[in-house]
Amino acid sequence: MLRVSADPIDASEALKQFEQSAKGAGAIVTFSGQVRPQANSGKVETLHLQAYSPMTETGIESAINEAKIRWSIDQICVLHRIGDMAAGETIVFVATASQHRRAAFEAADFLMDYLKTEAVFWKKEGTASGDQWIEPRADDYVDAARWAKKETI
Amino acid sequence: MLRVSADPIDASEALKQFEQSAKGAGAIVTFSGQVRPQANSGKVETLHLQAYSPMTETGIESAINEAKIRWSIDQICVLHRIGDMAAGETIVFVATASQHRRAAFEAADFLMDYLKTEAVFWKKEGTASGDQWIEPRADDYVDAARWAKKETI
Amino acid sequence: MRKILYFGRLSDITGCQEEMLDIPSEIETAGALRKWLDDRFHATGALLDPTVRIALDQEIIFDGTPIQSANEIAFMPPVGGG
Amino acid sequence: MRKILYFGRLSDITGCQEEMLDIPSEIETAGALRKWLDDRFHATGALLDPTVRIALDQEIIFDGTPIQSANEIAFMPPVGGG
Repeated sequence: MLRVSADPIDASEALKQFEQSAKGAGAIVTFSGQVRPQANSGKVETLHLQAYSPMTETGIESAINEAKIRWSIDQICVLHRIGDMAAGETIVFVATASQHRRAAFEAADFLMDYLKTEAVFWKKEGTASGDQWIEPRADDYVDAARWAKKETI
Repeated sequence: MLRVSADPIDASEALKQFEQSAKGAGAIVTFSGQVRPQANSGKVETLHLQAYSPMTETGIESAINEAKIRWSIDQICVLHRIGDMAAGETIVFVATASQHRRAAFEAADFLMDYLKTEAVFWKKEGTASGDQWIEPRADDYVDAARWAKKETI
Repeated sequence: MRKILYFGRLSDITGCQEEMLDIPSEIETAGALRKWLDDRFHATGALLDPTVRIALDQEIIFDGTPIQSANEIAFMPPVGGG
Repeated sequence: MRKILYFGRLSDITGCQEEMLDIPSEIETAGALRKWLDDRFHATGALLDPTVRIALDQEIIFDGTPIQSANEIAFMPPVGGG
């Protein structure tokens, strides 16, 4: 399941629904990311997330399919928010279900690295001292390189 | 936070509470494990989980502290069920919160390996053909060895 | 007329996130379009930065790719969500 | 009288999960207690298995450890939750 939307994400509710759809899987891993409250240039007032549909969705679908090829995964859910949001709000939720806990962990980890460095989004942080576009950090690229996958977009 | 109890675990509710206590962390990883519906000897009717309190709790607390030393972690929650439960019910819930997603992933992964191979629990699966005590699989010990930690119990 | 999109930090330079544009017929490749637009916006190289990728009709292409058949051309600085 | 606990699969052999026991004074170490109990339950080595660890008052010890001061002695086959 994939949803890219300006609607708020309720991670707890998303997990409840995912548990229903993943019944019998045995192991469920979730990741939720919140808008950080603090930027280098001060307190974050808003975060703006831009997508390029349907390229954004197509790319994430490819990553989901690749995760299903690489690991023995029963279910995957990716929710990603776009538009304007406030500090502390959930920007991304990923859930994976598998018979094997390592597969569930690795697939979730892989999907997050994809979302951070390859998914077609642009982020702008608004602080009291102005707006700033945020691009992936060197660390994010190092994390993503662990999977040594070909570029999918 | 640590709870070892015969009360059912609601992972969705646990995540909701954890999000409150981990406000501002940025990255939350959860693992939930359900009683598998199928054993080698047939359909699982019940799972019985035995603990040895307070040794069980003391050991898990040590693992939580070790995770906090190894990774930059804001909050950890471990819920583990004991007593009798049915297939599909949640047996364990682990949540980690950090500023950094890799730290949150690794700490949750580490805690699950601890719970699977070192935490003081014993498990008995009940199927139509009888009861069987379940001990960790070779895979579980291999997973746990990744952290190359000294025995904590 | 083609639809041109400027994502992320590029829209701060171009002053718009998208526009409909008549591209002169001598601008035949993605690379030539980069240069032409960079001049037009006085972007002093912002559109020439190799980390800025170009998509024709939602497909990433190289600078040598002909642009004649494209309806929608997007300029994409480094992406990243989450 | 000491409290003796048999966890996991061991309780299937001993028929109980715990019991209060008078341990003869000549049984001085954890290792000696293993042997004495294994005989007592006709456990044919189940209690001697090196994967079965012994805890004195909730602390894992070795076979050579004296048991005189312990109130509670637990026999623990391989552990694992989750």
